[in-house]
Parts: sequence; structure tokens; C-alpha cells
Amino acid sequence: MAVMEQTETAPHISEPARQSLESAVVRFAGDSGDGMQVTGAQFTLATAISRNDLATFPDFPAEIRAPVGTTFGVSAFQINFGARPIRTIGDAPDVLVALNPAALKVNLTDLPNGAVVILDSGSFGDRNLKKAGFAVDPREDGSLDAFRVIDLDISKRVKEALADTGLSSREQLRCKNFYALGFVYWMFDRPRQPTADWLLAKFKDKPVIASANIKALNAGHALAETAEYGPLPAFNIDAAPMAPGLYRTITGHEALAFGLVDGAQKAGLDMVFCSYPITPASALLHNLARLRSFGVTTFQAEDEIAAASAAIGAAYAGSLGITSSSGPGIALKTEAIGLAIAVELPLVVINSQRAGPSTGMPTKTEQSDLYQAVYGRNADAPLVVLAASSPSNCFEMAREAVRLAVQHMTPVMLLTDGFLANASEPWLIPDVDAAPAFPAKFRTDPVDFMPYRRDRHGVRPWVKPGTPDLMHRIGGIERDQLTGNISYDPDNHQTITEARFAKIAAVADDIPLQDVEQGSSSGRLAIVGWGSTYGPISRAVTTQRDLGVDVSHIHLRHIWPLPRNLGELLRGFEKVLVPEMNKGQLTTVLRSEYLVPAEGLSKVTGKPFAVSEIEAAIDRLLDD
Amino acid sequence: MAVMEQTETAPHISEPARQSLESAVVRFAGDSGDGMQVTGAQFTLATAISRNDLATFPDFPAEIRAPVGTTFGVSAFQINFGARPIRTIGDAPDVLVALNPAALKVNLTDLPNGAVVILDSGSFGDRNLKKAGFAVDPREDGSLDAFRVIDLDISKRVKEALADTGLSSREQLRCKNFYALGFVYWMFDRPRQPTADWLLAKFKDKPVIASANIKALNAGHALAETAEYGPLPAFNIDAAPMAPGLYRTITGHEALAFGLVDGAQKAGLDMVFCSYPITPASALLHNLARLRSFGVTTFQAEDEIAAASAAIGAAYAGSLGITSSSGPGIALKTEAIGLAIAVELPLVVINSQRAGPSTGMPTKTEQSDLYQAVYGRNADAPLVVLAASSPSNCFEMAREAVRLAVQHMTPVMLLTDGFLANASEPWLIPDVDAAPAFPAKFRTDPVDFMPYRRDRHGVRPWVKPGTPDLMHRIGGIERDQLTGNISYDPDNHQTITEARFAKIAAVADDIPLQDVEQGSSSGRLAIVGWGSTYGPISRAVTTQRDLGVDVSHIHLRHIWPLPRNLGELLRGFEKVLVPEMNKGQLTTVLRSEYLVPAEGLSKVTGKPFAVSEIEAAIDRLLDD
Amino acid sequence: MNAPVALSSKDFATDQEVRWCPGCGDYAILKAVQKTLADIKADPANTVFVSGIGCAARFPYYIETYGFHTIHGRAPAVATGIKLANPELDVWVVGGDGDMLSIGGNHLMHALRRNVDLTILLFNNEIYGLTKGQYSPTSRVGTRSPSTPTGSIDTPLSALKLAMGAGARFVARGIDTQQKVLPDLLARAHAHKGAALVEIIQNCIVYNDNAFSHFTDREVEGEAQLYLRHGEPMIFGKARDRGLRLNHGRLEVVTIGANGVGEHDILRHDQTNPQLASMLVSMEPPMPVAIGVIYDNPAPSYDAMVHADNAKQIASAKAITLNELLRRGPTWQVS
Amino acid sequence: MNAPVALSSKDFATDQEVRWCPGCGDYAILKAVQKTLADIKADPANTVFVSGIGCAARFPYYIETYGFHTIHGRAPAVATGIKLANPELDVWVVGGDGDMLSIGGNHLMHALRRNVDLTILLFNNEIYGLTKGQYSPTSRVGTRSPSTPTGSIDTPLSALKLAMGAGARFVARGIDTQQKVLPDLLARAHAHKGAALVEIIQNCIVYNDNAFSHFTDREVEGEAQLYLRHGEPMIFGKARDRGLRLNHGRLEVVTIGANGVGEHDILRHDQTNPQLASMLVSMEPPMPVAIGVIYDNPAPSYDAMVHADNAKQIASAKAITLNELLRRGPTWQVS
Ligand SMILES: Cc1ncc(C[n+]2csc(CCOP(=O)(O)OP(=O)(O)O)c2C)c(N)n1
Ligand SMILES: Cc1ncc(C[n+]2csc(CCOP(=O)(O)OP(=O)(O)O)c2C)c(N)n1
Ligand code: SF4
Ligand code: SF4
Ligand SMILES: [Mg+2]
Ligand SMILES: [Mg+2]
Repeated sequence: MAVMEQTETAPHISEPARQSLESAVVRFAGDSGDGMQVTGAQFTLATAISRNDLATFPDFPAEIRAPVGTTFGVSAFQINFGARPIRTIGDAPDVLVALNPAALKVNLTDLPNGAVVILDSGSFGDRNLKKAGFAVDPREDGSLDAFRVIDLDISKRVKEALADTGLSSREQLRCKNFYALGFVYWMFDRPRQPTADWLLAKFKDKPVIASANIKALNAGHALAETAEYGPLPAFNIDAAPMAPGLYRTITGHEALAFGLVDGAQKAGLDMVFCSYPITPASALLHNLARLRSFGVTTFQAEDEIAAASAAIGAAYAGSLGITSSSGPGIALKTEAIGLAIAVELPLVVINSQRAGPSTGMPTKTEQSDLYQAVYGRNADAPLVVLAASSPSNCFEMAREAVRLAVQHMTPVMLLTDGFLANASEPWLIPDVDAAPAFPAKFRTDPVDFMPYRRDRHGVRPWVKPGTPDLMHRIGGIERDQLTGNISYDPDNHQTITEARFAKIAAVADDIPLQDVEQGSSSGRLAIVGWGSTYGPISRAVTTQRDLGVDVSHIHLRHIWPLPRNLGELLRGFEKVLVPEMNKGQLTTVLRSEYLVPAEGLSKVTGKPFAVSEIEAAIDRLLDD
Repeated sequence: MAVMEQTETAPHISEPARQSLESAVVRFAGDSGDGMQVTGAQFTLATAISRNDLATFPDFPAEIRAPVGTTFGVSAFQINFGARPIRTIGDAPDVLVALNPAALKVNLTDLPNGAVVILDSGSFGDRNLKKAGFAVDPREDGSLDAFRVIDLDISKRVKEALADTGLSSREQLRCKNFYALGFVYWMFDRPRQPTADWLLAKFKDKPVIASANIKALNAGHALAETAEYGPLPAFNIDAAPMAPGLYRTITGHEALAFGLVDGAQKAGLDMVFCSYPITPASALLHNLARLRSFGVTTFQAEDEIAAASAAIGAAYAGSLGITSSSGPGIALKTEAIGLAIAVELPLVVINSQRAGPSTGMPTKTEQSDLYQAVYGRNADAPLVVLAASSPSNCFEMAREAVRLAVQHMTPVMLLTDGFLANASEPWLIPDVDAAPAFPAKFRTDPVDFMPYRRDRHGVRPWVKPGTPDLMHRIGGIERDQLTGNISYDPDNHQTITEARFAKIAAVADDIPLQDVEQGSSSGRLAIVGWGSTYGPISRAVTTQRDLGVDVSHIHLRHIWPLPRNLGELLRGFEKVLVPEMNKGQLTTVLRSEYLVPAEGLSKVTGKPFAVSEIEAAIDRLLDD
Repeated sequence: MNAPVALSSKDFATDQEVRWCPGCGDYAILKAVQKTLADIKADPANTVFVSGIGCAARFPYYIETYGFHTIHGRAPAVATGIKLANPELDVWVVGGDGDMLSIGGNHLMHALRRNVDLTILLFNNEIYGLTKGQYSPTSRVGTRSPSTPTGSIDTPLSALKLAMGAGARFVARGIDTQQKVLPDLLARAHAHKGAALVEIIQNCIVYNDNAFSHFTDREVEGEAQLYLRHGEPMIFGKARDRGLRLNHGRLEVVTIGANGVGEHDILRHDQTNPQLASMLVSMEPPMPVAIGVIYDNPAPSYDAMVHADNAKQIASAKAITLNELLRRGPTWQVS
Repeated sequence: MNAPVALSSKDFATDQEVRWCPGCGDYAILKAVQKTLADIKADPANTVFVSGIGCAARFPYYIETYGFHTIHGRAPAVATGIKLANPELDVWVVGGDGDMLSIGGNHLMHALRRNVDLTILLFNNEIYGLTKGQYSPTSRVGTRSPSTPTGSIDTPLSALKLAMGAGARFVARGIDTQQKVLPDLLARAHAHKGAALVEIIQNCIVYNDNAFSHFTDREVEGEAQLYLRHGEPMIFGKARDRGLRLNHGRLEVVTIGANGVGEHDILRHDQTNPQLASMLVSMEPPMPVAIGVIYDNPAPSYDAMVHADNAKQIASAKAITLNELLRRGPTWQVS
């Protein structure tokens, strides 16, 4: 953990000497049934209210409901929080709460020396140890020597604490997580009240359960306070410098849903969202299905092809057609997307990337669909590609996708990934009315109407069926560049193919020039990132720059077309490093577009980059 | 037409002074019902027997059976033949046979000054002129002044010639094409016998029809011979220098079918060919459906996804699984191909490219699916990509696709296109037994069997279900790098992802180094081509080199992985030009792979490059 | 919505040259559809024809309404999206047997199951016309085609039997050449709210000529076809002397007058009876082929219900703005 | 082909930890299938389990035979390819209601139509389990799920009704918990040459618990289920006092003994009668749900016919080599 100078606070009965930290990483881990996600969410809220910046990530088991006590049934929640801006979920936990042996087992390898490990020894019976795959009890064979182990028998203690509640011992044990939470609250000096309030609200019909959990929370806190274990680690983390305003936490998929609704409203359109469930994209369908009062229609189609086709039909009829999936599902939509490109209708396609190829690892994150987005279609079929860089950035990019689709009559593919989808961070809630609207224009004037006559941006008119006197036919067979009727004329095909390219190229005039996130706009090394690698790159570059290293961070949110100034910008650097959670896909695009010797840094483990991995690469590239 | 020196042959009664040509281009054009394809095929045979080299291309109407006399109902057949090696179908016709006004209309713009135009004036009635969209008769408004028009009333003459055959005048008119053919035979001094023989064989049950057509053939020939038109253009084209051996003509799709059968036999496998009809790929399904006695099973699936899936199932069961389609259909197969990549089964995928995007122009050629082949999948999913360069080269490349798929346990995508599919050329028939076999190996030994343990080329074993004691499970979810059981282990995913890449990269050790077709292996300009641009590039480079221009021709047949020496080779040239019938797709690959400033020459009209277009580009690039 | 002035068939023809083969059954269907549009006083501006790919699917280019020629097999899905966006539009779907039963079978099935308010015309020529004559899922066993040179071996689908299996609420059959019958049939299908499937027997003169002549030829049609009218006895035959009767749950053909069978013994057509419909759709020679409306049993359409449901959401959720929504739940102020 | 030594259920279990939710109906089905394989003396080396994606589709990893876990919805197509390559293999297809009726509906339909020799097990839990509980094409109207928070509105499909519509030749229904009945049922399906579809009612304890309890619960099953036996009267009820009778072409439930109805009035099950089968598959409460083999009417399988046809080709075409083939037709010699 990043330590700041020791602060000497006079020790008094309940207030120990708290070590001041700049930031810390806590991971709650337990069985699927142990409520680790709730625990994490409550710790997040308490931490936010304590004015720390933070980032969180849930780690669900791949299986729906794995058998109790198994390693593949472990559910975890990690939070990185601090007095400084937080950009990643943290490379490794400083504090691990493990409510059973399996939770310890799967997280052991991630623990740095000196990490604090809080165990529920009550769950370390032989059966659980065996289920977790421990031959011998790790508490006895010295495999925990490198850590600071706090071996609480939470199971026993929570039962004692709740003895008089009249709850069954099974129900009592259900409160384990809040007992542990109370204990950790004390360690980090977090307020308990918000959690108590939440419990009362959540269980307002079950007051017994509510008060039992609050009791457990307080008991865990008291145990730490009375410190019968002897001096416990206690920390103090100051408020982080944050822009003033009203905040909430938000996940990428929440932000996406809100951003799409905002985009639809700014375009003045109803939304028809067509999708087929797939991990990790489904959450967007679920979120939007709850927002139908905002002019949203959600359609669960029979498959991805039908979803894309229905979204195209909706766009043809004058609504905002959106379809969403993950890599394998996007692959199935390819032909339909080609139709939207050919007939030139607006279409928003959202790809929540996951590890592949094929079914791959649905619950694990990867960035390997950039080729598919930029190049992955038959024929010369350009479209607009965007990528969100953080959970909250999903909001802006979703709105941007709608804007560009509607204004340029083109499919736009927005790339997000399994990490962004589930990660959360504090969000300075914007005033959506402050951002400019971009109302969609529908052609209604029959005079000189031609379905494919382009405006000066190369954009054709959008016509709602139902409009008098504008009846016309469009289709996927090559069409006359003005009338839209079938045409096999050789020159027409050349002209309209070039027009399709020119239209997408012209989008570059409608997007911001590429800026530099950190560092100078020329120098020895540029780290060029896209998507969810933003956090680790940003942190690594900050650290290295603080050490005086000449490195800059450039982060792309507009992947195709690329910003007009990007080539020039990249040529200003001696070296260009492109960290990607794939085998070097953006690297290919940059090399071919600008002939710059961009070098890839590839990671495909289903996990985000660690800051240290990027720092190591910077070292490697610059020590010569 | 490329003229050689005049040969002075003493004129005698039936033998006129024949102008010697190095090569000539003849186009037969008429109504769909006029039998232009048959006419062209017969002229091709007569020309081949006359020992000229040649190349042919049919130009069918887009519609199945367009109304008689309409421009979109015109069917044409072009042949380029000569005393020198012929590599293209010819930029423009030297002789046009137009059996109705529509046929003249659609071909007029292609005619160079001085071209010979043979018309059936009998078909130039007002109705036909109107149908063809002629306001006035082009024979009267001077629009044919630039050409040498031979205005025969074929309709009338053929009826006269066949008056005593007892055929109805409708039946008599059906012989128009052979009358015209006889006339053209005389102009180019071709033998009539082969055609007569063919007619007798073809109509052996209809001797009246056979003899009528022969009569028409002879009458047309006689008309020219007696030259009642005054001196007619008469040409002599010497035999071309050709390697000795037995020849036949072959189209790309015939060659593909034969090559796949040869590949299957050399691999020692039965073939299960699974496809769904689509232009221009269907012909391959049709050809193979007639070769079932060669251990070929053909399956017309319910759609392209089912076709790809069934082919994968066949491969899993130990047969040679092949699937074939065109761009839009290949797009639908993308997800299934990803499965084959993930489980590592051999699969041959053939893409007969056509003009797009979307339905595009199904009957027109294009090379725009290279992105799709090399990059067009979700996730990091490499496979092998090949491209055939000529109709006969489809044979070798089909066999090569089978070899690489089976030897390296990977999907291989072979790219051909609408031009290659239908174009034909003379083929020195190979002795298939002379080429080495590459028998597929199936694992049968249970000792230490692991489904994903790789050999030193990174290739996993192929196991036939039915093999005792080797039962195992495979699937699209990420799998353990040895056992193949489901694994979400981060390091395993990194390892196996890299193994998939290494396996494909290793294919480069199993393919020939890149050679230079023409010219030196370094210099001022390299023209890099792939696929069916071979002909025009080859001819253009020959012509320019004869003029002393320093230009080389490099033609890629292995697109992915690229030959090991290609980068080095390209760096040896000051400039690299990549002519493609797309917007610059190979150009992107070469630029990103080698950082060479390759420049694209793009043509997307649905037609092959003209030699002149490539020569012009060479001029442009070199005059500085 | 109706057009201000009454339009004639001709008003529904576009300026595009029709490019089917001379003699193709599609011409007759086009004529019948244009007549139907005039008969029902369709508003061209409010009418959309959606199709997939195939000869049949060229249809929209020839109808002077809005038209969308999409991709192979997906027309029902595209049309569903159109209705979700605007249920007021009058949406027709046109496609061939390959388009709608081979690659598009699943989309057709789910459009029928959901009961999307579409008028679906399936031109069944039992062949792939546009791709030059391969056999289709409706081709008879033994069909010789480029992809089955020695004859097809797989059992064909019955479009309407499948539709009944998918839970269709309107199922009818017509014949391209029956210009008297077809427009009424199409008008009935159009009048049905919800998914209406009409199989139109269509002759492909080039690749599958006379595939249906055994029951469509003038000489045989009287005996080989049964024209259904709701509530009326199912009688057919030139002499109207033959009819259908139920025998131990199976339909049988009987001759009126012969061994004591009278007209009263003949089963009356009940277009709302699914069991009867399932039997009628599968009748093939020697049984008469059922023509007309076989099943018509309306239920609320999917698109209508979706919009009603959305409206309920809007009504129930006490209207809040997006700004308000974003500020719901736990928030904290940084000053 | 049979294994040399008789194997037990256990021999068909793999070393892989089964990872369904505790209490999932899939466990019971796994047990029943393993027992079936032992009962029929299946040869593990000659048996292949093919699946798509879903909880159900994890099945192959738990069966000690060859197994291929493919992609969502495509298992019937992959399995068809396997049988085309090697008709000798014993191929089972396993998938859920989403896998086989939503994305994979068309492949299932065509596998049934072609009558590919496959034993197809459709685990119907009326929900998307693996993706955490969205509604499926078989979910009842009103199903609340993450994608239908206020309840689904579209009419569900009946898997077996659709199968009959597609021309299936073997159609049966079983229930996960019926360990006595299920193995026999599966053995019957396996014995059927050609495509055999078994819908297995499966409880998803996490996302759709008790979806079927109205006819599977111990207390009601007697009255709510009809177990079919070919040739026997269709009698059900704890007291075996109720049965089915045909009334004007529709099935009705009657009480034996009540107003003059005797056992002889009860209709006997005829598994070869398609009309009867179409009625039986659609029975829902208050009618009894039909369990057992509803339809079994074999016809030559597609894969068998394809191979017979290929053999005929090889026999007929007087064997020539590829070299000879290439030299057929017009050739010319250049010397
Ligand atoms: C994805 C895709 N696959 C295949 C094709 C080729 N294709 C076009 S139409 C067609 C089938 C035509 O048959 P049908 O639907 O019966 O229509 P018809 O021509 O007989 O009217 C096929 C296979 C295509 N255009 N797109
Ligand atoms: C192409 C594709 N689309 C979507 C998914 C996501 N997905 C996996 S299983 C499934 C449906 C599961 O439901 P069901 O088939 O009924 O099986 P169950 O889990 O209920 O047993 C879906 C939508 C996928 N894996 N691949
Ligand atoms: S091919 Fe057949 S269906 Fe197509 S237009 Fe010609 S006749 Fe009609
Ligand atoms: S989610 Fe449902 S179907 Fe899937 S394993 Fe759990 S209980 Fe079974
Ligand atoms: Mg058809
Ligand atoms: Mg299910």
C-alpha cells in the first residue's frame, strides 16, 4: 500500500494510532452465498462518503451457482480507494477478507508480502479445506507467513452476537459478511450509519433481519475497537481532491443505458433496442428494459441476426435502432450490418467484448474485437468505431455513438468490455440538459427528392415511411447513386463505393482532434491506449512522470475514422507503445495508417493490465 | 489489335491476303436466347486446336431470363487469343458480333476505333431498336462511323440457307449463332470440323437440328469466302509457343472442384462438402455434386451457418470438411469458423468474392473480402488465407488449402472471385499422381493421449470418434492447453492464445518463399498483386519491361501467413504499387506488416483491371 | 389511414421495368397484389413492402409504396423492427420458399409465434429461382437440380403445416394464376390483425415448370382443389359432388350421392378450428389441395401489446426526467 | 457396435466436476442418461454427444464418450455433419429451449425434416439459465425476467407441436425427476432410426423454480399427467378413472364410470397416428400433459439415404481415376 508519513495522533481509549495511507486495496472474498457483492457495495458507499476517490470490480464465479465451498464458487469484490485520484482497481489487495478456505485459496497468489489477511477460522473445517483443495491447513504449514493474518472465528462470534435475536443459526451465519464489514470499517475508520440505513430500507418488511445485520456490523466493529487481539492495523486515508458537485457510483453498463437514453432524447427519437442475451452484454438489455418510460422499446429477438435486422427495421421506420451483443454475437450480425452500411441507415451497435475466440471465457474481459469492428466485414464496408475508456466514459461515448449514427446516417460500433461493464467508479453527475441536442432531421419535402442524393457532408436524407409523396425503394443490391433503384452500372458502383468511404472519412471533421492525456505532445515515448486500458496506463504514466521519465499518454476514443491530427502527433515521438488486451490489433491499424513503428504490449489473461506491467514496459523501452 | 508485319501471301480464289496478328479479341453478343455462350465455347475450342493461347470470359445477364431484346437481357462471351502468351481477356474487342441492337448498345462504349462490327441487320427492326433504347438507328446516325461495320442480314440469310431443311422459321433463326460463327471462322481461318463433330454429338437424337446448324455454319463461312461484300478483313494468327503436352480448357470453378478432389485423395480422406447456394459460389457445389463417385458427399444446408457447422462436424468425425460461399455468406459463417479455430480442426473455406457491400452486385467480380479473411473475426483468431491467381491456378490452390488445413489442423480460407469462377484458359493437364501425397494422420494410440498436446509444429492430434480408448471432450469454451477440459485459468488463456498464433505463424515454414514473377528482385518499382489481378499486371509489366522500364511483378498466393522473405523483398524496391479490385485491403496488410509505403491502385467497377490502367499507373509512378 | 383519392391498380406500379422471366408466375401475383391494394384503398405512403432476397423478393421494386429489399431470410425480422417502431404502418412481407423456409425459417416461425401484425406472402415455387434452380426445402423428393443431379432425397416441408406448428393465427393458400380468388384472399389476410401467412403457389417456368400442374391444370383443378368458405360444407369437384368427412379423427373424401352420403354428411369448414386446420393444410393429392383461408383465429398482435405495455410504463412511472433519474439512489455532495 | 464388457452408469461419468447449481434438474437427467447408456450397452468409443451452449449444453463434459460442445444453437447442424461423415456413429444432441428453439430453431426444424439419425434431447426449463434468467420462447406469458421486468407478452412455442409441424417422425416427452420412466423413454428414442426428439421438462431451481409444479408435483401428477402406451387406452388419474375420448375431432377428458362411460369408450393410443399426435402434444392443463412416446413412425434416415445414394454413384460410374476425369471431353495435344 502506498504509505504517507506516519501521523502521531495521541492514543486514547478508542482511537488507535492510524497509519496514514495515500491509497489501499481491499478485496472481500467468500462463497457465492456469502453476499460479498453487497458487502463490497456498502464498503464502496461508506468510502465514497468518506470522500476518497475509488474504483471497484466484482469478480463473479463463472458458474451460476457453484456448489458451496468450492474454489470455482468463490465470489469476490475488490475496491481501490485513496486520497489521490484512483484510476485502477489496484494491482494487488493490501487487505483480503476470506470467509472460507476456497476464498483464501483462489486469492493467495495475488497477495503481496505484508498484506493483511482476515480469515473466518470457523469455516476452516476439514471438509471446506478439502473442497478448497488444501491438503493441509494453510494456517499451519507456514504458507501464510508472509502475511499479517487476523484469524477471527467470525462464524462463532456472529452467532454469539446474535444469540438473542431468535434467528436460526443458519440465519445468524448469513450475517457473517456484515460482521466482517464492521471489522474492516474500523480498520479504515468508515462510518457505519449509511450501511445501517441501507439495511433498514432494504429489509423494511423484515426488521429482525435488518437489526441482526446491524448488530453484526456493530459487533465486528466493536471487536476491532476493543482490540482484544492486541494492536490491529488501523489506517487513515484523507479525502481525495475531487471536483465539487453531486456524485454517485456508476458501472459501465449503467452509464451506457443512461447515455443511450440521453442520445435518443437529444436526437428527438424513440429508441428500439433489439438484443439477444449474451454475457457480458445482457446487463444493458436488462437496464434498458427498466427504462421503457423514457421512450425505450426493448426487444429480445430470437437470435443476434434477428436483433440486428429488427434494429435496422426500426431505423428504417424512423426510430433510433440499437443492437448490442458480445464478440460471437456481433460476428453473427456482420451481414446485417453490411445491409445498414449499404442502404445508409443509422444504427448503433454495441459490442461488450469478452475473451475469445469462439465462446472463450464469457465472464473474462478482453479487447480483441477491434479487428472485427474496423475490418471485419465482407466487401469495402466502412463504419464508425468508438471505444469507451472508463465506466463513466461509457455515458459520453454512448451519446456520441447516437450522435454520429444519426447525423451521418451510418452504423456506429461502440466497443466496451467485460471490465467496463461491471467496474464502477464515482461519477460527478452531469446536467444532461447542459449538453447540446442534435435533433435528427427527416426529409418531408417531395420537391427534387432523391433517396441517395447527398448533402455536402456526403449524407443522404432520412425518410420516415408514412411521409406522403416520398415513397421509394431501397435495398442491399447496389443502387443508383441518386434514385436508389437497382444499378449494375460499373461507374455507379465505383462512385457510390467512394461516396461511402468519403462519408465515413468526413466524420473525422465532426470529432475532436486527438489530445494528449498526460505529458508533452512529442518526446521519447508515447503510450497509446484505447478502451479500458485507460486506468492502468494513466496511473503508470503518472508514476513514471513523477520519477522524471519522458513519457506521454494518448488515449483513443474515436477508433475509426481516426482523429485528423493523430499521425502527426505520433510521428512526434521516438517510440510508440500500444498496450492492448489482445495480440496487437490497434497496433496494426496505427502502423498501416501512419507507417509509425508502433510496438504492441499484449496481455490476454482475461484480466486488466497491472500498473506494474505497464511501468515495466516503459522501463524496458527507455533504458537504452 | 496488336499487328505484326504484313505477310505477303499470293492471293488465290479462296485464300485472301491475311493480315498477321499477334493477338485479337473477339466478343460474341446477343440475346440470352441466342446461344452466345455455346458460340463462344466453340470458337474457343477451334482456337485452342489452332494452337493459339487464349483466355475467355462469359458475361451473363444479371437477370435469369430477361425479356427478349432488352439491354439487360444481353449475353456475351469474350475471347482473347494470340500467337503470344495470353494473360487477360483483353481490354477491348477488336471484333464484335452483335446479333441484335441491344447487344450493340451495351458493347458500343467498349469498342476502340477501327474495330470490326458484325451486325445482324435483320434484327434491327423498330421494336428491337426501341427496346435497346436507340432513338434512331445507330447505323444511320453515324454513331458507327469509327468502326468497320459488316452489316449482314443474318436472319434472312440463315433462313435462305435452311429453307429446304423443313425447319420452322423459328427453328431456322435458332441457327443464327452458327451462321455468324462460320463467318468469323473464315475471318480467323479456324477449322469447322470440331464444331461440326460437337453438333453431331450434342444433337445425336435430333439429326435435323444438327445438320441445320452445320449447314448454317458452312453457309456463314461460304458467305465470307465468296466475299460478295468485297474484301473482308481476314487474319492469320500463328501458333503460340506453349509447353508440349495434353491441354484442355478449364474454368476456375472446374479447377477448384478437381483440386479439392485431388487434395482429398492426397490426404486420404472422404470429402463432405457443405454449402448453401449463392452467386458466384454455387457452381462449385454443382460441380462437386457430379463427382460423388470420387468419395464426395455434397450437402445443401438450410443456410450458411448450418453449412459451416456441418463441415466442422464432418471434420470432427474425421472427414475433409469443406464449406463454400461468397462474401455475405462467409460473413454468416464467421462465428462457426471461430469455433473451428478454437477447437483446432481442419476446415477448408472457399470464398468466391463478389461486389459488395451487402448483396451488392452478385454477378460482378471484386476482391474486397481480404479484410474479412485476414482480420474479420471476433477475438484473436488467426487462420490461413490463400488466393488463386488464375482459373487453372485454382487447382493448385485448392489442393494447397486442403494440405495446409489437414497438416496444420486449422481452417484455411481460399479466396477466388467471380472472374476466376467463370473465366477459362487452356490448361496443360497435370499428372495428379506425380504430385506428392500428404496423408492425414489420425491418433489411435491411447498412451499419454492429450487432445491438445502439440507436436513440434504446434499441431494437436486429430482423433476420429469411434477410436477405442480415446474418448474426450472438446468445445468452444477456452480449454486446458493439454486436456481440453474447460479452463478459465488466466495463464492458460495467454499460453493457448499464443500457441494458436504460433501454429499459424509456423505455416510460413511450410510454404514456398515469395518469388518474383517478372523482373529483378529489387529496383524502382514492384507491382504486388494477389488473386485475379494476375493477368493484367503480368501483361502490363511485360509490355513495360519490353519498353525498358524497371518494374517487377510480385504475386501473392499465400496471403496469411505471408512468405518469410516478403518484407525483405519489398524493402528492395523504391516504390510498391498494389493494384486491387477493392479500396486497398492488401495494401493495409503490407503496410502494417512491413512498414513499407505501399500504395494502392483501386478499381471497384465489378470488372477486371484493363492492362492499360496498370500501365498508366506505372507511368505515373515512374515519371519523376 | 386511407388515401384521399381512390387509386387504381396501375397507381401501385413503379417506373421500374419488371425483370422476371417471361411467363413467371410472379407477374400474376404482382397484378393480384396491385389490385388488392386498390381494392382495400391502401395508402401508398403508409404501406411498406419488405422482402428478403430471391426472385420473389424483387417484389418491392415494383410496388409504388415504401419498399425495403433486405437480405436473404431476414425480412420477417426487419419487418418486426418496423412494426415495433411504428405499429401504424401497413407492413407486407414477401419472399420465396428458400428465403422464408430455408435460411429464414426461424424468423418466419418467431414472427408467427409472436403474432406480429404482418401480412406475409410466401411465394412457393419449390425451387431456388434466383440462384438458378437448386432444390429448396419444399421441393418434392426426387427433384433433379444442379445441387441434386440424381434427385433430392430429403422430405420437403409443408409451409402451412409448419406455420400451424408455430402457432400461426391466420393461414391461407392461393395460386398465382387465380386472379379471381387471389385478391380476396389477400384482402382477407390484410384485414387480419396479427401475423397472416399466405402461401402462394407460384410456377417457376424456367427451373421448375409445371411443378404444380397436377392440381393447378385447368383439366384437373376442379377435382384436385378444395376452395374453402367458413361455415360452408367442404364440397369440391366440377360436379360439386365430392366432399370431406371426418372418420375416426381423420379426413376422408366421399362422393355425395354414392352409398347414402348426402350433403348434410359433409363437414363444414370452421376456420377457427386448429385441429381441422392442421389436417386441411397437409392435404395433398389424391386428397384435394385446400385453397383459401384455412385458419383465421385472431389474437392481440405483439406490436400492439408492446406499445400498450410501453404506454402503461409511461403512465405508471410518475414521469421523471433523465436528470432526476441519474440522481436517484445513493449520492454524495463534494464541495 | 457394442462394448466388449458391460458398463455401468458410473462408467459413463467423466472426471470433471459437475457444475450445475445444487438442485438443478440437469443432475437428474444426467443420471438418467448415464443409466440409459448402460442399459442399451452403448459403446463409449462409438458414441458422440453434441451440444450447443447453455447450462443444458454443458452435458457432454460429464459423459464419458466422445463429446463436442459447439456454439449456441448449431448443435443439430454440427451433428448432421458428423452423421454425413460417419453414419455408424451413435450421435446424441443436447440443448436447452433457448439453444434449440430460439437461435437454433431452424437447425432443429431442418434436422427433423431431413430425418437425420440423431437422438435429440431438448431440456425445457422455459428460461435462459446460463445467461442468468431471461425469458425464453417457451416461457409462459407474464414471465418476469431481467429482460421482461413487467412480464413477457409473447405467446410461447410448444416444442413438440413445432416438431410435428416440421414433420418429425419421433416425438416424446419426459420429466427430469421421473427416474423410472426417463431411461426407458430415452432408450426408445435411441432405438428409433432417424431423428428422435425428446422434450425433457427440467426445473431451473434458480431462475424458474416450480415452473412445472402444476403438473409435476407429487400431489397433482396423477391427475395432471397422462402416460402413454402404444395400443393401450389413454387412461390416467390416481384412481385410473379418467381417460381421453374423441368428440367431433377434438380430444376430451371423460370420467370412467360417470354417465355411462366405460373403459371401452376410451381412445387407445396409436403412436403412428400423426393427427392424434398433433392433438396430444398440445394438451395443457386442465387437460393432462402427455408423457411418454407420443409419435413414433419411422422412415429412412437422411444420412443412410445419402450414403446409399453415394454408394450407387460409385457403383454406377464405371470407376475412373482423377487423371482420367481430367482428360475427358475436348483436349488437344501440343508437341
Ligand atoms: C446470405 C445469402 N445467402 C445466399 C444468397 C443467395 N440466394 C439469393 S436468393 C436465394 C434463394 C432463392 O430462392 P427462393 O427464396 O425460393 O426465391 P425464388 O428465387 O425462388 O423466388 C439464394 C440462395 C444470398 N443472396 N444471401
Ligand atoms: C451466439 C451466441 N449468442 C448468445 C450466447 C449466450 N447464451 C449462452 S446460453 C444461452 C441460452 C441459454 O438458455 P437455454 O438454451 O434454454 O439453456 P439453459 O441454460 O436454460 O439450460 C445464451 C443466450 C452465446 N453463447 N452465443
Ligand atoms: S427464375 Fe423462375 S421464379 Fe425466377 S423469375 Fe424466372 S421464372 Fe420466375
Ligand atoms: S441456472 Fe438453472 S438450469 Fe442452469 S444450472 Fe442453475 S438451476 Fe440448472
Ligand atoms: Mg423459390
Ligand atoms: Mg433453458
